[in-house]
Amino acid sequence: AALVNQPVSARGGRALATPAVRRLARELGVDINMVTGTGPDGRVIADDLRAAASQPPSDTTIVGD
Amino acid sequence: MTDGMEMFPLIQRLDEEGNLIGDLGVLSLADLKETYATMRFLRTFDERAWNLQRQGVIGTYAPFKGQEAAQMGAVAALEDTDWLVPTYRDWAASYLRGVPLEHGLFFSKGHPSLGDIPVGKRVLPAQVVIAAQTLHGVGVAWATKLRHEKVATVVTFGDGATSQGDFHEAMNFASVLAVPLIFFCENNQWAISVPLARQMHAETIAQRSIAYGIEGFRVDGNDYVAVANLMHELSERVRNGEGPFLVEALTYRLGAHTTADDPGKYRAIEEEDLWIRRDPLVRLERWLRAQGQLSDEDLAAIDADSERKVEEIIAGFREALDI
Amino acid sequence: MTDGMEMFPLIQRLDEEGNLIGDLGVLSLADLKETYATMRFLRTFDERAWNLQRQGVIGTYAPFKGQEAAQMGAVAALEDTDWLVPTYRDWAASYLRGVPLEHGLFFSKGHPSLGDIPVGKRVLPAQVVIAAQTLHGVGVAWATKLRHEKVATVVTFGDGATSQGDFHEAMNFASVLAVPLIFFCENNQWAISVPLARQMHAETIAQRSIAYGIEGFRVDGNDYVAVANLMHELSERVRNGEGPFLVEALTYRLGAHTTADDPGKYRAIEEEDLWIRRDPLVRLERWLRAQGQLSDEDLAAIDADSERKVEEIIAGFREALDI
Amino acid sequence: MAKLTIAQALNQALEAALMEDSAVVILGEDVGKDGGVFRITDGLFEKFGGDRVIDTPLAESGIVGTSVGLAMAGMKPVAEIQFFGFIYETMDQIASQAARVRFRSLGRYSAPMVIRAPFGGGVKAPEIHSDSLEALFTHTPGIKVVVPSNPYDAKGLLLSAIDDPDPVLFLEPMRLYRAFRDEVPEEAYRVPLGKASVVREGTDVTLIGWGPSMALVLAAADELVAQYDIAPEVVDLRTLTPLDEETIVTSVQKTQRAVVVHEAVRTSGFGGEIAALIQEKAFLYLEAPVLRVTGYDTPYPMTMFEDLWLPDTSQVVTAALSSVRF
Amino acid sequence: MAKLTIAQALNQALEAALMEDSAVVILGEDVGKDGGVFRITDGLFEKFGGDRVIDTPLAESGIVGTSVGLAMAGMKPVAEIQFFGFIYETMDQIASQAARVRFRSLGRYSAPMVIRAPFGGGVKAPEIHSDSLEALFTHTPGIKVVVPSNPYDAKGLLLSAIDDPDPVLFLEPMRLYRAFRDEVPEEAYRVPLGKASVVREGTDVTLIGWGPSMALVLAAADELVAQYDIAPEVVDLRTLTPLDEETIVTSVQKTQRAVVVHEAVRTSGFGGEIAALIQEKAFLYLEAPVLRVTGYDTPYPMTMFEDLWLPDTSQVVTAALSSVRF
Ligand SMILES: Cc1ncc(C[n+]2csc(CCOP(=O)(O)OP(=O)(O)O)c2C)c(N)n1
Ligand SMILES: Cc1ncc(C[n+]2csc(CCOP(=O)(O)OP(=O)(O)O)c2C)c(N)n1
Ligand SMILES: [Mg+2]
Ligand SMILES: [Mg+2]
Ligand SMILES: [Mg+2]
Repeated sequence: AALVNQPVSARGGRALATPAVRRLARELGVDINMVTGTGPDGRVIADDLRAAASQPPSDTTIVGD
Repeated sequence: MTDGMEMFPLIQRLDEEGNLIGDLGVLSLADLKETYATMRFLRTFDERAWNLQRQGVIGTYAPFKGQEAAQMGAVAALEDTDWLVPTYRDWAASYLRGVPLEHGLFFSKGHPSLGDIPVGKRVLPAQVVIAAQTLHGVGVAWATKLRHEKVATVVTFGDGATSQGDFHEAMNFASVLAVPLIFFCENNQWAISVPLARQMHAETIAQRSIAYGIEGFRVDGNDYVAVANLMHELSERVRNGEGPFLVEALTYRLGAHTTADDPGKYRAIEEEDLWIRRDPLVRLERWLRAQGQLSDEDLAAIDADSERKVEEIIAGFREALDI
Repeated sequence: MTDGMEMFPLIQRLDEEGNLIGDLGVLSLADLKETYATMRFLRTFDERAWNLQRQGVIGTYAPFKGQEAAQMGAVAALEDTDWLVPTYRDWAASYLRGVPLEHGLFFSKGHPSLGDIPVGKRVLPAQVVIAAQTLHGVGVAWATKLRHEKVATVVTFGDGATSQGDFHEAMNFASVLAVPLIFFCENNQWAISVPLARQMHAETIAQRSIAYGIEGFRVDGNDYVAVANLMHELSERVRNGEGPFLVEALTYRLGAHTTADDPGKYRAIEEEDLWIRRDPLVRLERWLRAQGQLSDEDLAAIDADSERKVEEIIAGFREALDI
Repeated sequence: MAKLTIAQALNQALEAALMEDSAVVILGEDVGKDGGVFRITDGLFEKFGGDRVIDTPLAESGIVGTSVGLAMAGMKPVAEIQFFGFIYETMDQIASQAARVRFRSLGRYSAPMVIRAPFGGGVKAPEIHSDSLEALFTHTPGIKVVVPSNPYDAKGLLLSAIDDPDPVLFLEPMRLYRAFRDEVPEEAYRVPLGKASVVREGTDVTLIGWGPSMALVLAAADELVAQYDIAPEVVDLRTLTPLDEETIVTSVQKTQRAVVVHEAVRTSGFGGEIAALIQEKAFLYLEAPVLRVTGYDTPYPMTMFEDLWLPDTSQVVTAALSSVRF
Repeated sequence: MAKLTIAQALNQALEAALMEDSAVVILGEDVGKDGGVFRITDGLFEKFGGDRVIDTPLAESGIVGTSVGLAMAGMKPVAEIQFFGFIYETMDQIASQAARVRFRSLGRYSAPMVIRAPFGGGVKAPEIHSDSLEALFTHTPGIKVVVPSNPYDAKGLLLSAIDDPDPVLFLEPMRLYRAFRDEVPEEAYRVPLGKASVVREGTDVTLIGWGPSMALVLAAADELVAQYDIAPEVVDLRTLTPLDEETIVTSVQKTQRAVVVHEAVRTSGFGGEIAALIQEKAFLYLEAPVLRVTGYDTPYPMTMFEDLWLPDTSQVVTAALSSVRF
């Protein structure tokens, strides 16, 4: 099971994103709900994911696999 | 096998030479003078509409030329409280029931006002789906019966319509429910390119009444005197609860099916000629002239009046549509 | 208005007392002995199917009890190359054309094998949609005509079916196209709870033939001798290009509409009693006895044989379905 | 309050309508003396007589077509089509006629009529009797499509349908006619058309159904809660057209996942419309594709095999799980 | 190669079919002497006679129902319904009869028949004549739905439809009958059913249409390239059922965006099915919701206003832009 810390995205824990971006999040191993969106209306966009992925993982987040 | 022609002899009162067979019945000479003027006006309108289409002013138009007596006779006996349930070629009949003739032009123009029946007039909008309105006629008549109103309903349709399942279901429902309805078939002998003999094997449409245990009648549809008298009798009878009835009015579509159609492809010029001689207008004119009731001057006056009224209608139509 | 009863007098050859009116026609005494045995077997099957439903072995079953003579007569004259286009109650007719009686049980069980007509048998699967098959009958007959085959097609349907638009369209197409088809109506006088008098206003179904300019016949449908002879004559005539024809076989549904139905809600016991006396089986039995051709022992043998055959069918059915 | 089946609730609604308004008439095959093959009109012929409750000849186009005429002339016909599968016979009179009366006449005429039909499978009926054809009518502008799934809604929706000034197709899940009872008020209350009902609130996935499929949806919801600790939100559409888009979209924005369930064959079923709508209106919220649990793309099978063909609770559970685990 | 209109290509196909197989017959209203109201059967009555090219009485259920009988008895009827709007009259004979023959008889019988019907708007025809009702039949298992959009496909698809051992509904875009010409081989070639055609390759958005809507889709594609530097991929479905899912899904996986265009009213149109399918099968590829450009949810208007009602090129361009810019 995945252990997740408090989400930080625009709307109470669940990201706004297109399905294609959600796929990228999976590919990058990023929890999309932990990413702050910078797209229209706070939407998570691909660049947000890439930025998040290039950051060292926070010690409170473990993405299960 | 039954001989439909024998069982349902053609009812005629004014033959194609303009001779009266018997008397005028419920009609008067004055009625017929007025009828003639109206018929001439309707003919003028119909021919003018045809030309408007040829000039590109309106779209597909379905002319009623040749069927004026049938349509006028169909509604001749109706009161204000009676209903008419018409098909798409019945501009003449609808006009006499209070629907402006412009509606025929609206139809050809694809303008929604076509359906805007004047308030208080008991007419349904023109039906495009062949025979669908026959069932509506049954329903309307049934409603009046359920409310104990003493009114008659007339539903009109073509010969081709009698092939549809809905026609059969309507005849059957009407007869089982004994509704105050007259089924009025304008048998103009063609359904677009299909002649009656390929439409049905029976000799007459009137004999279809037998299948429903109701009375049927075959009347010369180009003889206004005959049609109007028959409809007077039958509408009175349906108001008294004796309906339904089936009337076959034998007539002919003198023009094309619509302005999109070329009858030259499928019917013989000799047949058309035969029916030009049976024109409902001509026999009325002959008779009125023979009675000394129609002079060349009268005719010129009627024509001038018709032209004027038609011009008015077209002007109003053009104004309404801004064309 | 036309008196349908007068125009189409009931054709009868063996009355309900078992008296022969005239002669056997194309049938022989041997034929009738065999017919009687078959009819008794069919009756046994039908009653047994009813009981199977009551025991919960099968689902909704539509019994043909009382209509055996009509169904057997309908197909009595058919050759191997002729076609039968049946409705959902015609297990007896279909059986005689080569469809196993099990199919009636498959139907009630909702088993697809119901539609699996044996190869080489010219029968269509039982039709559920009222009157839809009348048009298929026209198409089948038309196909045989287009290929210049000398075959007859029989399409069967109930009295209620004559109210449907498709029936009308079928009669009209058939007559216009002059196809080799016999419309065979099993007028059992009820369409579920609706009696014929509320189904139509005409006195007879036969008179509907007039609407299509074809010949119609009204025959005692509980009189096998009359039905079989009529069908011999007519199928020969259609093979010779004289069709189509309409046959009204006057009969009665002795049982319920289906096992889901309770006729007690809508029809009088007196009427049922009247028709129990007109049972097609009884009159054949009376006549055969009167001819000295049916003893109590014969009857016992027929019954035993019927029982055995029905048991076999049910065993096969249970095996096929593993129940 | 009395506990009634759907069948009884419908019977009450029809009785109330006949009492309230003399323009209401009931017509159809076997609706009179017999009280209808499902007994929905039971007793009404006896109470109101043959002028109000009419056995017609066996012709569906005739039933609907005369109803159109009755309605245009001021009556309020409630027509019964014995089984929904026979609705095909009436398509012209419904779609080209009833549904267009107001439009065709610029509002001069209207067709206040109801067409009732039992539908759906699971009762071992013969061929053609069990088909779910609602999508043919959700594609027909001018007619409303209403589908109750329980006794309370059945009564209230039917009364609203009869009140409606335009034609309403009222589809009755025959498998549920006598499947269970609910409390149904005695009086002639209305349930508004065009409003879906959120019958269970939840956060993890939205389950959408109508009529007969609600039985599966509700059972699946119970199972998801009990066995998988998943909190489904359950929406009963009740009216298919006009559709309550807001309730659907709001729910999916919350749960981010949706499963639509219907018995009709999959391709071009109303589930496709719902899925299309959700992906359009709640696109950025979706965590998983909208899934459909439906009948197969074959004719409705012979009933010996209908249980294999019909969608069942386990399929709904599976779809909800794949949605949640997507 | 001769340049032919769709009307001429269809006429050639029918002539070839009548020549190839004596089981083929053509029937319908005015198809004989008159050559059909759109002249698609022109000259065939004269060439093949009244036993092969038959004017029927005016009854659509009759036309289709007798065709079912003809087909079950070994003929290959090609029935014409004068305008698609009148197909309602035939729904039972199509959906409950033709489409179920093989299923009902466990393959003992089949119904190799074609029902041709002109459809779509834009020709100023009276009420009911212009309706696009293909979605009623994509929801009908057992019948194939084929819709050509150009002369080449028209001829090849019609010949394949006539070859098919099961019923095929063949819809002809009447606005395109004589709108343009294309090269059409003389011989009786076939275009396979069930295969969509990628008529233009692109990378930015997939535009999906069929029949009459292809005219808009192609014009919109030109505009997108010329004015917006967008490279649309254009898919002409050609056959709606069985649907070529693979071509659609592959294309959308590449472009990640899709717009579906049809004339039929929006709710429950076939566009909903396509959108539902794409979001299900290509969910994780989608960069934007699948958009639909369709007719409005009203009856087809009186023709004075049909141009306002019908979807047009600019709506397709706008939808494609909102998809790309989403
Ligand atoms: C159900 C239906 N099928 C086909 C048509 C196309 N159509 C329009 S008029 C017509 C012929 C009608 O013939 P008839 O009933 O004799 O009327 P007429 O045109 O002669 O007045 C046909 C086939 C239609 N409008 N409706
Ligand atoms: C089109 C259609 N409508 C309704 C039904 C339901 N139904 C089944 S049998 C039946 C009565 C049929 O009466 P009839 O034609 O006289 O045949 P019978 O049952 O008496 O043999 C009805 C209404 C149906 N099967 N098909
Ligand atoms: Mg005519
Ligand atoms: Mg019909
Ligand atoms: Mg019966």
